[in-house]
Amino acid sequence: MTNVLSLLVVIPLAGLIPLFLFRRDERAAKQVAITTTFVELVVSLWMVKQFVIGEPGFQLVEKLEWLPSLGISYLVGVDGISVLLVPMTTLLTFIAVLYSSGGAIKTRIVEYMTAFLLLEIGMVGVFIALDLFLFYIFFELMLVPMYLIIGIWGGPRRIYATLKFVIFTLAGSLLMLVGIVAVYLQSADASGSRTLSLPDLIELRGRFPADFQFWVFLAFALAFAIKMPMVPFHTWLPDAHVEAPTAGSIVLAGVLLKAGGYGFLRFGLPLFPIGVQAWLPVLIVLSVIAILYGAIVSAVQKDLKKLVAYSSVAHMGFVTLGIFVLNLQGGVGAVLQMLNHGFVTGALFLFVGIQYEKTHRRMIADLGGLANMWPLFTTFFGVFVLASLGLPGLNGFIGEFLVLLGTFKFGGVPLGGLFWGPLAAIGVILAAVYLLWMFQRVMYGPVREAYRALPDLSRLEIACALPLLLLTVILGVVPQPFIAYIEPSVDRLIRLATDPSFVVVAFK
Amino acid sequence: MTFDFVEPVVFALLSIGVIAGGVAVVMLNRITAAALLMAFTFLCMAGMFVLLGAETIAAFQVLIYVGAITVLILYGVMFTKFSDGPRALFFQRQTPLAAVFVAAVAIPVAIIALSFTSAPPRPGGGDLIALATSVFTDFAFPFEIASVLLLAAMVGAIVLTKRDDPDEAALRRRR
Amino acid sequence: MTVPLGAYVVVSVALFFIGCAGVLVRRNAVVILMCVELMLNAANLALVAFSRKYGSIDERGSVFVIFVFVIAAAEVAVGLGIILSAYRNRPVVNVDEIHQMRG
Amino acid sequence: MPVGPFGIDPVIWAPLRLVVAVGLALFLVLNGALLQIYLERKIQAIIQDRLGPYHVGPFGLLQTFADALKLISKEDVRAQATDGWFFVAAPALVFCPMLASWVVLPFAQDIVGANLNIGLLYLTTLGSMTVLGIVIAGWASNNKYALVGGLRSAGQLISYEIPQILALVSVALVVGSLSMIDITRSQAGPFVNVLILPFSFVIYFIAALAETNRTPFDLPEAESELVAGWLTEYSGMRWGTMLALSEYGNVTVVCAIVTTLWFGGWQGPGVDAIPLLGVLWFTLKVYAFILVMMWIRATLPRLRIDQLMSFCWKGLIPMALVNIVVVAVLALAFPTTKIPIAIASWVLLVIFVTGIPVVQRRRLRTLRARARAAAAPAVRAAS
Amino acid sequence: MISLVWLIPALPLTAFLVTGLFGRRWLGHLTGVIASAAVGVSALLAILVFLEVLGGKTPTVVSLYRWIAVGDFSINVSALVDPLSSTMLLVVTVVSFLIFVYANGYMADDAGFYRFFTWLSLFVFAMLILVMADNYLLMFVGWEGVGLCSYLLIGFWFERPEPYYAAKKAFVMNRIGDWGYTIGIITIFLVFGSMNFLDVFTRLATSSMAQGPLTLICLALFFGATGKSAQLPLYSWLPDAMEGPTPVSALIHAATMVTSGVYLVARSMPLFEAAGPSLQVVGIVGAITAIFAATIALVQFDIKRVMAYSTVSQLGYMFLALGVGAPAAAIFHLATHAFFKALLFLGSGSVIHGLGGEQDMRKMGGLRRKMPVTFWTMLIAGGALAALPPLAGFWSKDEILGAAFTNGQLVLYAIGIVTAILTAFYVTRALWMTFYGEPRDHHLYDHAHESPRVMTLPLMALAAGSAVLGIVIGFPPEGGFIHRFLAPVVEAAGVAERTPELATIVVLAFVSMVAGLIGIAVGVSMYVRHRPDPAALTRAAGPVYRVLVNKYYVDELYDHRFVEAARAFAGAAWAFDIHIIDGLANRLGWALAMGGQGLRRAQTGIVGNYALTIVAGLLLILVAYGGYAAGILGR
Repeated sequence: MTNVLSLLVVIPLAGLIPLFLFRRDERAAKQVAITTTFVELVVSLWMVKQFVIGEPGFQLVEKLEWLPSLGISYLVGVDGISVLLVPMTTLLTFIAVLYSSGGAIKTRIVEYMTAFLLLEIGMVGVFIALDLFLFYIFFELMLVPMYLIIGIWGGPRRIYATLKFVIFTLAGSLLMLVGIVAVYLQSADASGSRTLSLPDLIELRGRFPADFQFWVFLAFALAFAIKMPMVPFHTWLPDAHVEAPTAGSIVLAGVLLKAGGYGFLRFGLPLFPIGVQAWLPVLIVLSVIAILYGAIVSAVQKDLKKLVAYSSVAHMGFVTLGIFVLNLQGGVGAVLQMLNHGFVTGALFLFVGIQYEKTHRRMIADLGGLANMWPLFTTFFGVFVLASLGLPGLNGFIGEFLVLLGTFKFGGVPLGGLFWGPLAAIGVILAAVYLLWMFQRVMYGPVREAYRALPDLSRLEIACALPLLLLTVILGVVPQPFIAYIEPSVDRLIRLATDPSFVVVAFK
Repeated sequence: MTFDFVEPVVFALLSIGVIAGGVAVVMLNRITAAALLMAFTFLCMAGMFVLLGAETIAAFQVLIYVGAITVLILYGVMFTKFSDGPRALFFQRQTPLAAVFVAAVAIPVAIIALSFTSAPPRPGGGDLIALATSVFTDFAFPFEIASVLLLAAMVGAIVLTKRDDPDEAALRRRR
Repeated sequence: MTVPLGAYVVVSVALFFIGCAGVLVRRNAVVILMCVELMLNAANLALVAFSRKYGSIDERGSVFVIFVFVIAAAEVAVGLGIILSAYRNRPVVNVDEIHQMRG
Repeated sequence: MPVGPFGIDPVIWAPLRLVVAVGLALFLVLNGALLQIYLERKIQAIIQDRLGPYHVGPFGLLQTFADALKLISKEDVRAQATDGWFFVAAPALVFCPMLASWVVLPFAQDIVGANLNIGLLYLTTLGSMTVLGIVIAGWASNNKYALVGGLRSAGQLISYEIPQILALVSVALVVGSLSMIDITRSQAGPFVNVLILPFSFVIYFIAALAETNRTPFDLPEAESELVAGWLTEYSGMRWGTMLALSEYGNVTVVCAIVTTLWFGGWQGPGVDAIPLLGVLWFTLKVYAFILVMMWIRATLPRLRIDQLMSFCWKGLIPMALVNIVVVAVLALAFPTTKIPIAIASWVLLVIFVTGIPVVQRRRLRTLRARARAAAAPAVRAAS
Repeated sequence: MISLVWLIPALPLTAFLVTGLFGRRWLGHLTGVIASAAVGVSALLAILVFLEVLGGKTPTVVSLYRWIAVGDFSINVSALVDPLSSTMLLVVTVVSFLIFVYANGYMADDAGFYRFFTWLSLFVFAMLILVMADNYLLMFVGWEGVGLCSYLLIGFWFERPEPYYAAKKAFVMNRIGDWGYTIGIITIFLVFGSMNFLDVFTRLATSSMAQGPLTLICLALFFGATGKSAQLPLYSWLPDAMEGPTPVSALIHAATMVTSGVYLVARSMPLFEAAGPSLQVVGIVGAITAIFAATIALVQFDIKRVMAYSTVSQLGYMFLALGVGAPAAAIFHLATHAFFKALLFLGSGSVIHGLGGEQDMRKMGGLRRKMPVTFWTMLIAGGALAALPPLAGFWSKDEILGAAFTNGQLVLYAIGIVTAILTAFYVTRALWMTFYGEPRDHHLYDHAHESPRVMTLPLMALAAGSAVLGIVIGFPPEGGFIHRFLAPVVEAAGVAERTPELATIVVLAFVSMVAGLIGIAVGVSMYVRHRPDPAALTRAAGPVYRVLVNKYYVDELYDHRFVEAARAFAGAAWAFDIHIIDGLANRLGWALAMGGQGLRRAQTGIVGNYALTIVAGLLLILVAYGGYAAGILGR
């Protein structure tokens, strides 16, 4: 069974059919959506099982001529990086749908679930697409349902937020489209035949002159930087998160942001080594700024969701930093950090959402003393907060530590790793500061009468949170199995990025 | 004896008809008259097609323009209580500008047109077969597209003119 | 055949610009529609004439005439539909008075 | 010297043929009109168990001549408010296309105005032009009945053109030509088209009834509702031309088309021997159909306008489309034999004929239900 | 046996899981028993391990599994069992066990009973990881783990604000230290290409390293240590940490966690030896902290705070010892201090418990009749703290001072002596105010009662420890068992302590003893004879006193100046974010909208105009075409 990847794309589509048939019946719609996403999750795990560890190249590749005249093909495959990101996506989507089915969403449930299934297609597609054009399509496909999810089921200022989100992202991705076209035109070989398939382009990248790489990489980088988001393109994120419904925030933070980092790894590094070298200083400085800046700003947030949002700006800063120090530890750390951030921040948003569902307050000042009433909630939430501030033994630490290690190792560029490393490390302290501050003000203190009667976590909510909790601990205690997947591919990417003359045969 | 004089004469008559009809359409204030004269123009045009040996086109011309479009327009005329503004419709603001532009475009084009002096070849046994062949072979796809377009137009027209439910009408009135 | 191609083209040009002038100066929506029809017809004439001259084997030009017919029919149908609904909205057909779409 | 038809030199025959054809056409139309009016009244009278005209001439044969004379001698009345020369032009606009359509109708072997290779198209074209005249008439005679009548008939004609043309096309598909002559020739022998395409024939005939404003589709001049519809303001010879000539002329044309397309035109016993016999056959067939039409008129009641439209758009047009698709597919599938087409067409015909009552009954049931629903509250209030 | 060393942390971990999962619903007060039992068993195991190591076992690495391996960076989860770690294991587990038992009584009627033991077991687990780890990264896990637990336990009573503010303060300050730690270990990896203790030290011994990186490493590590062990400048969280339950203060903030900094430095002694100046820094910081905290302890009235500051100052002693290159002495003092300071805390805990939560010494007095066991045990512990021979504290402290002296650090030595005097004084003061004199608050006094047996038994055990431990493992001075035992580890770098001749030893011992006695004498004279009268003295030394009472205003400095500044800065950053960055984005949109407004005028809505425009366009095209044809416009 080699076309499991296409299966991953098809399943949500197939799920849309019963959803359409049962569009009158909301309970049925919920069940359909849950089943579909669950099947998707199972299939993705099965895909992981088929993956051969230790092979740097793309696996489970499928190629279908799509627009041969334009050298565009339906080309999908996974390597050690995406093979982990895909299950993460499916898991988070499943959890998001599961949670939304619990009454968090009151209106237009069928449309909501439809949007989520479409979103899942887009997200999975982004991680498996190996054709630039295909990638672009999925990249945009992610945008639309999220636009709706925020814009329809969001908070009071949802329109503003969703417009901002869309405009920012669209601006970036259009630049990327320009870049893709440029790559396409540049990829003409002697016989004038052009292609957009990544493996071929990696082999052809010798044809990309320096200045070309400089500009095209900039185009791509802007798209991804906005998606990540890197400072200073991050301002859409807090608004979007604050207004988005809980499940939307989970997926937005958990998966959509990863698309940026993934794009850097998948397309930025291998295709434009020279461009990467050229922009390296900027990107690294921006990353470090993001780490510190995000942390500092989130320290003064009054709104829980905003706080978490800014914190994820900081965390994504670690990702970019790890990517662009261009060494093995940094790269692996970055990928791990993506996974961790997916699980942990997803979980944080989940819990903020649960909390909001119960208390209908999101301002930190209005909250407090929840710990007495909700021991379970406090435990879960606490674990995720700790993971998010990078407590060793939980997953957050592994990624951040590896990134720091890479940063220290990283030489050259303005002041070298021994300057940027400690700076980035300060971010970890700050994380402790603002997260604990938030935690204690929300959880500790005397019980508020208003909240005394509120129930602790329901079964459904536990079911949503438990997998994330387990992953958080497992990733922290035994990360090696995961690293085994990631390392070879990252190694290859790093070599591709650092040595423009290095050529690989893409498929194994 | 030769009948060669026939054709130029016919052509002359037809072109007079066409142009006169056109001018009338533009000038006349009575829209029904305009419509009728438009039909007349179309008929003359059909005649020209026949002269060019394109009977099929001519037939379609009559069928569609005279039989359908003119009637439709008459419908329009009859449904709308037409009051064509002030009598002297030629003295609206942009008329002079329009005149200038039109003249500026028309004259050079006409000059260019006159440069085609050679006569078209004599038609051979009607254009039906050739037309049909090329429509259903090379132009099959545009033809389908055209049919889809027609369908869309039909639906659109129906939707546009359909008497909408009272509350919506009321809503519009409130606006 | 003794009538030169130019003659046909000139006629078509004339008709075209007559229609054009009509579109520009008339205010009655229906009349404007008619003028547009005239212009389309002029185009048809030119097409047929040229196809007769250059494409007499396969009536390439005439094929386009057929498409023009389609366009014309669709245009009239929709145009009248619009005029009628606009008229139902406000009883005027004077296009100068119908400028709700003014920016 | 070369021998053309009837052993006449073609050079002479060419103009002669035109003369003959047009002569015949005028004869058929003008006398036809008179004759048909007479027949109409007489047959209706018989069917309705009356005498009909019998004073003037033997069996009142000269009645219509008398009427014609009256019409001609009548004063030409034009109401004040009528719209200038439209009012005058309208009759011509109705009359000319009718007359023009005779050009392509073959009375007999070689007796035809012009053997256009797009004859059918030409006919439909002219048919469509009639509408213009009627609308103008309705408009010009500044009279609400007339206007409504005109609009009605315009709508009706435009609508019914569609099934009509589709039916014609099916014939063209089978025969493979648009020229009337070819079509007629293709039906040599007993197997006339009606055996192959009965369904398209039925469709065409029904549509033709509507096209010619005959009952049960004579709404535009429905006396009971619209006085005389778009004819209200007309009198004298204008009325004569318009109603008498054009109407009956159209009827004749339609019947001629039916004859030519489905019933082998001029062909009949002995035609090969004496070509002129074709004219006789042709005329006989034509009049047979005219009689059928009169019979229908005498028997069927008039439809309501919405019924008329819905019958066309929901009944005829879909069936015609189905028919044409079926015919086309079969014609492609079996290029050699026509038998499958025939079978399919008969089947369709049966379905259609049996289908109408079913549909009708369903419509009636729904209508009654609606009525009951409407009545119900009142009842409850009463009780 | 050593192969089973992982059982030692495994047991508390299981206890943590069991109590955490089932504690609230089902176990109830069983949680305490379970946890204590688990820790007790691991204490037994620790003893076995210790004995085995004692039996001359070479340092062994018990590897569990591969944790992280990326490229040339590879870390295992494995334990290093050598004298040092086994000693620590012993101390940690034994003291923990006693405190667990004690806590069973102390926390008996607290709502969060199960929570307490859950977290306490987790703490023990983390502490054991810290102690056992064979590489810096795994150690860091324990390091952070204990920090977390101290956070949780300080904030145990989180309904009141003070505890959780203290908790956050503790954690954040630890985090600041950890920053240094992180930098340190990563630099270690960069320099040595590994984080395993043994690899690092062998590489260090074999190859010659540049001075710079080593110094950086050591300073960074030491910075981390100051965070964890409450040295200057990161000490101020420890006193606040007293907001936690007393057993916590005893276990975490006296016996075990706070000493982990000492353990770290001792563990990486070879590095420090190699990087001379950093060792100097350690010594100086230690000494300053010692005297600094001691002076503050002089004037505190909250009994637990007194103990806290004394802890800080004792830790200072330990760092002093490390600084003068006497790690063995440091560990020795660590061990003894673990016992007597834990005892002091538990004692004061039992006092507080007896007085129903009262912590202010000014309200106590004359309690020795009410709670004799507590009194006697605390008296022993106090003696040990005041370094009275033959109690444990005497030997260890004497060794430290001796080492300072013999290594020529005379200044440090002097500071040590002074601190010793101060220590003796404030311990006397504390004990006196608590147990002697007339009861100052009769209401409290009447309700005072001796703690239950479950609490007093641990006290006695600890008292025994604090009494004899020193002489058992620390005699003779400079050559005691502990030295011989630890020597192979801490002197791996080959820098042997110079053992002076007996005369000096005796003299030094005498001096430190005298110091202690002086302190006690002053204390007694002041608080028994009122000569000089404390109150009078306070008035006399007005400003100095105020400075001391206000702890040198350090907290004010940190809490207000630093925190306020940071918050203001963050606020500014946020404003920047909203108004500049986001503002720019919105301005852009606004500008576009305005442009659209402007262009809107072009749309007159009049068809004629549009048509005219089209024709104009036609004209343009024509012109262009004409020009093109005429070749005016280039082709």
